[in-house]
Amino acid sequence: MEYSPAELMVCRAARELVDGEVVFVGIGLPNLACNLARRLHAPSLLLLYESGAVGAVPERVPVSIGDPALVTDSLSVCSMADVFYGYLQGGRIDVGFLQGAQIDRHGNLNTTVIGDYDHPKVRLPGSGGACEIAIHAKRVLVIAPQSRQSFPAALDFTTSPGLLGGPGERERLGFPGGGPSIVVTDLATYSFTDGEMTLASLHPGVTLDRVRETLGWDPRLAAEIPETEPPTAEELRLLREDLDPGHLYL
Amino acid sequence: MEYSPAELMVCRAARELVDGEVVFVGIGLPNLACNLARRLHAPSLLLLYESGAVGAVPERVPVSIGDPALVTDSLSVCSMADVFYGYLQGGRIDVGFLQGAQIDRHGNLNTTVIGDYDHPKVRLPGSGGACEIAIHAKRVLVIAPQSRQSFPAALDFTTSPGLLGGPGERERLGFPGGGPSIVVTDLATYSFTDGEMTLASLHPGVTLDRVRETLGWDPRLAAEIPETEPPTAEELRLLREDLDPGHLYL
Amino acid sequence: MTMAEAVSRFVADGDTVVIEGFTHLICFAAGHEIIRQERRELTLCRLTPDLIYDQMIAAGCARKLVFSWAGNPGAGPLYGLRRAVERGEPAPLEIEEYTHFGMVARLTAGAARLPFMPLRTFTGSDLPRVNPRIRSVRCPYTDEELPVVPALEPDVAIIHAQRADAAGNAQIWGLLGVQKEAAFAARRVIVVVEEIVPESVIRSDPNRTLVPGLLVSAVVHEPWGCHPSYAQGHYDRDNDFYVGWREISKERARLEAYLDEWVHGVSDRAAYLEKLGARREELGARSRPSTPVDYGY
Amino acid sequence: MTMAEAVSRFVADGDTVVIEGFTHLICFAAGHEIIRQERRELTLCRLTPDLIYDQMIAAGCARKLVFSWAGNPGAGPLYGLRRAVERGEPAPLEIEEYTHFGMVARLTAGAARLPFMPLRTFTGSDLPRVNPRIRSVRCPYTDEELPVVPALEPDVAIIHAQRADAAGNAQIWGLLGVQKEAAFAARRVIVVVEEIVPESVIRSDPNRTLVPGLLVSAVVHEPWGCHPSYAQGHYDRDNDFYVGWREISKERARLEAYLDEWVHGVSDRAAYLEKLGARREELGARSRPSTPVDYGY
Repeated sequence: MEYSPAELMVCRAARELVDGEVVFVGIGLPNLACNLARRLHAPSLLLLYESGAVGAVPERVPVSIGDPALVTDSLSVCSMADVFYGYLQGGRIDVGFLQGAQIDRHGNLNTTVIGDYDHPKVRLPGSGGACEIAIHAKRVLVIAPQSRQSFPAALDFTTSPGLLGGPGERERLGFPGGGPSIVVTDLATYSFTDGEMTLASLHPGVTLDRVRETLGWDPRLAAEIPETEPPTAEELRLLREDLDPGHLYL
Repeated sequence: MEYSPAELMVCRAARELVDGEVVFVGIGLPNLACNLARRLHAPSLLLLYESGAVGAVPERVPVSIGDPALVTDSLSVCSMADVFYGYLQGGRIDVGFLQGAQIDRHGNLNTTVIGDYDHPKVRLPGSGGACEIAIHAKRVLVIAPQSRQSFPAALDFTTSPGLLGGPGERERLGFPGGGPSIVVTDLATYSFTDGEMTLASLHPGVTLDRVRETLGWDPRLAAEIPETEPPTAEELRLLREDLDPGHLYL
Repeated sequence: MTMAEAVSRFVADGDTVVIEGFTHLICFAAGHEIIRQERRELTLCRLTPDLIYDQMIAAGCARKLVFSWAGNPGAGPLYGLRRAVERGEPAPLEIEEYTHFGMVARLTAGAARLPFMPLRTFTGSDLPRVNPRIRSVRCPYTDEELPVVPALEPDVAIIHAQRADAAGNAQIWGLLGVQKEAAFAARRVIVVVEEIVPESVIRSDPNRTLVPGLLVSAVVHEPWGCHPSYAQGHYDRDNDFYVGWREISKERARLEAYLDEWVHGVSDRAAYLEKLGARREELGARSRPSTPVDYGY
Repeated sequence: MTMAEAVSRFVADGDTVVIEGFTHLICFAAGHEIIRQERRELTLCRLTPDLIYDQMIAAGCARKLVFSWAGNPGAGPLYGLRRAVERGEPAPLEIEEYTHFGMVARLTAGAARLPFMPLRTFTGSDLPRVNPRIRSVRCPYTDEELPVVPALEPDVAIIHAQRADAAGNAQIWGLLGVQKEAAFAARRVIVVVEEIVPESVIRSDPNRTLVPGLLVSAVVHEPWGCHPSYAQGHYDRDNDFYVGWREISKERARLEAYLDEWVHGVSDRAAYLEKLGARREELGARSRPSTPVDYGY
């Protein structure tokens, strides 16, 4: 069965989620991954949106993190002070999803500026809740399309800390969360060893050379690099028929 | 018309309240004074109870500060964090009422212990919200029966600051509220001049000697000391028929 | 889960325990079960110890009390507590004392997993002199010294609510006290409710959910679990009992006789209610429904 | 009070202004009136500047922006804002940038009249390097350094709510954002509502009151005042408009043409709605009422 890179990314990310976990969900692919996991192996996954909707069961694809469909029939809708002080800093979040305009080999993320902060080439949206998700979620899943621009050797600006300079740094700074555990791109997946992104699987049809050409550094390789398991027919059916029938994100 | 000392105290305190003010109300005589003022010259007085009821309109005499009658038909019922952070520290309270087992000449209050803190003769309830009301309310009305025990030369323990050692001390410590503006006892009323309780009026039938015998220090006297205006027939009717028909407090 | 099972599994000797509720929703059912199971060496925390901690202290459950106002609201002192503090009966009781604002701030810090919270109180009071846990920090913007209190993170919080679903998503209305803060601050949460409702009822008004199920270790269905405290919309406060407590608690022997009869002498809350009898009819609430709101889009 | 009168009386040139609402209840009606009345040199604060601040910045109302996430949610950049930051068009825009948590903490501090709030974020980020207002304090219990942000106390907060009484006691449901904190933090509060209801409706559900009337300077009745944002239970978000904003805002001339037509070209919100026409029927909410609760005793 044919599938798009975005579909593969969503399915791969969904498999990272464990039933019963509490997930801090973003809009777009993370939202699809969470709702896909909920339909399959993780029916008790609890979705918490930055906007304050806890245990949301959206009846339509949410277009924004504050979509009214995330409110109707939620288990709880709380203030943003509760979201950040109570849930996130309170240590209640198992998994956070992050994206980045730039990502470095340690999983640090830039969503603030390209170029100099005071004279930016491109002004990006900024942190939103990303910096605190990066610090507090027990683990962070990163989803991003891969290119030399988006995976440079050095970030123009660190918005949200990943593993910082390498192993032990988060612990030294007393971060409650563990940081990034996996990076899923349109070409490959990466785990982290010795604080550095490590190629863990190649998506079907993707070569190691292609991966090297689209990263700003020569990547560390896992001992074995299997092919990423492609989406199943059931996963694709759910995504296309139920979760994003209007192809808003896929 | 005959009246009791408690009735006089309530009526005298009620006259201190200005229409439209926001009052942090306690149970007992302060509650009666506020509701009496609301029925007469201050219909827009807004009553806020420590328990979180804002704009309460109790249909019965509340027996406790958390009486359910304070909740039903309130304008707002909020958490205690909102009461203390938002309303009190937020500077929204015009008037607070305080009582004390011991009160000194500067209007400092003890509701903690008689005797030594670690080996108390009598263990009293403690501060509750009194200390923060004393610091934050724009002005504080003190109601207490008068005796040598309750108005000593020196407190056994300062629970809630009045004017501390005297003029300028609150300002020096950066207190947002102005402190006690009046003390109403069963014998007299006192205003504050140069940071000290000053006999301002004597209740009908009370002599200056009697006041001196029931204070732990020789009181400062106002230039003129009129008789306290007694309760009107209308005030007494409201108190007896509507506000405390069961004589819970009067 | 039964109250007996919840207390047995989630309240241990030596724990720091919060049974909260400001006048409203004080879970006497839980306090009585803790007495029956003879928990010892507890650190009891509450803004207002109220009759429930007076009983638990008199029963010998407590080693320490953390509080801000220790009286019988509107009806005199708590004699059980006073005997413990003044005379060490039945056992010495260590106390750690704040103001209401201080206790609210301690739980606010605990709920947010912050080590402290700043607040403007205590200045000019003797409380910081007798409680070295009240400290200060210097503001890096205004350079002023601000009082701070340390976080309170109880081992277990017991939160009574009007309704919850089976997973413990609990909705509370009326006085909210520090129920939310206590639940978020605690390591374990026991939710006790007047009514277990279908999840769809909770989901029909998500803003009303004060304690989310993800915090909750146990859900106990215990109607009238607050008597002599009250539950808005269910039953009134038993003010006569509160006023009468003065006489019951004044003498140690009489208080102990009360515990023998009404706590040890009943096996559970159902037996207590049966013993309470017709009093329940007098306390039942008249209906005052809220105007619904609309969550559609 | 009309919106024109409220803005005229309570929003002045040079003010620090908060029009809050996280996706939900963003009061475009107020933003448009501020543009029409040509307020200048405003410091605009919001977690998410959203289209409303993009428009106000493009219209030349702002001197400075304080924010945490500046994008068109789910639909690209805010080009008006980007032109101001990247090229100084129509005027240079100073920015002061936090994270969402940082902005929430700033308003929490402001609401409590605390000079700062501690919070665990920023560490390891470059944000403190470019924003010297992010500082730290040492915890007097754990000795750790904790980041702090300064209080934000706006001159005026504009809060949209579903319903309020004539005195401005405002009830909000659905996403709550930082509406309560912004109202308590501000010196003046304009409450804008879908519906003015009798005081008895507010009093029938007092826990729902998020902004008490005692904070409120003006109450404006402005149905559909949030479009293209939304009001739960009243109308849906106009997602097509948000998506379409990308094309409108991309060129300065086209954005200005939009303002000419839809802001300057209409006298008030009623005229805007008339111009909006049939779109309102598509966005109207289906009913999903809450299960009532009982406040009796």
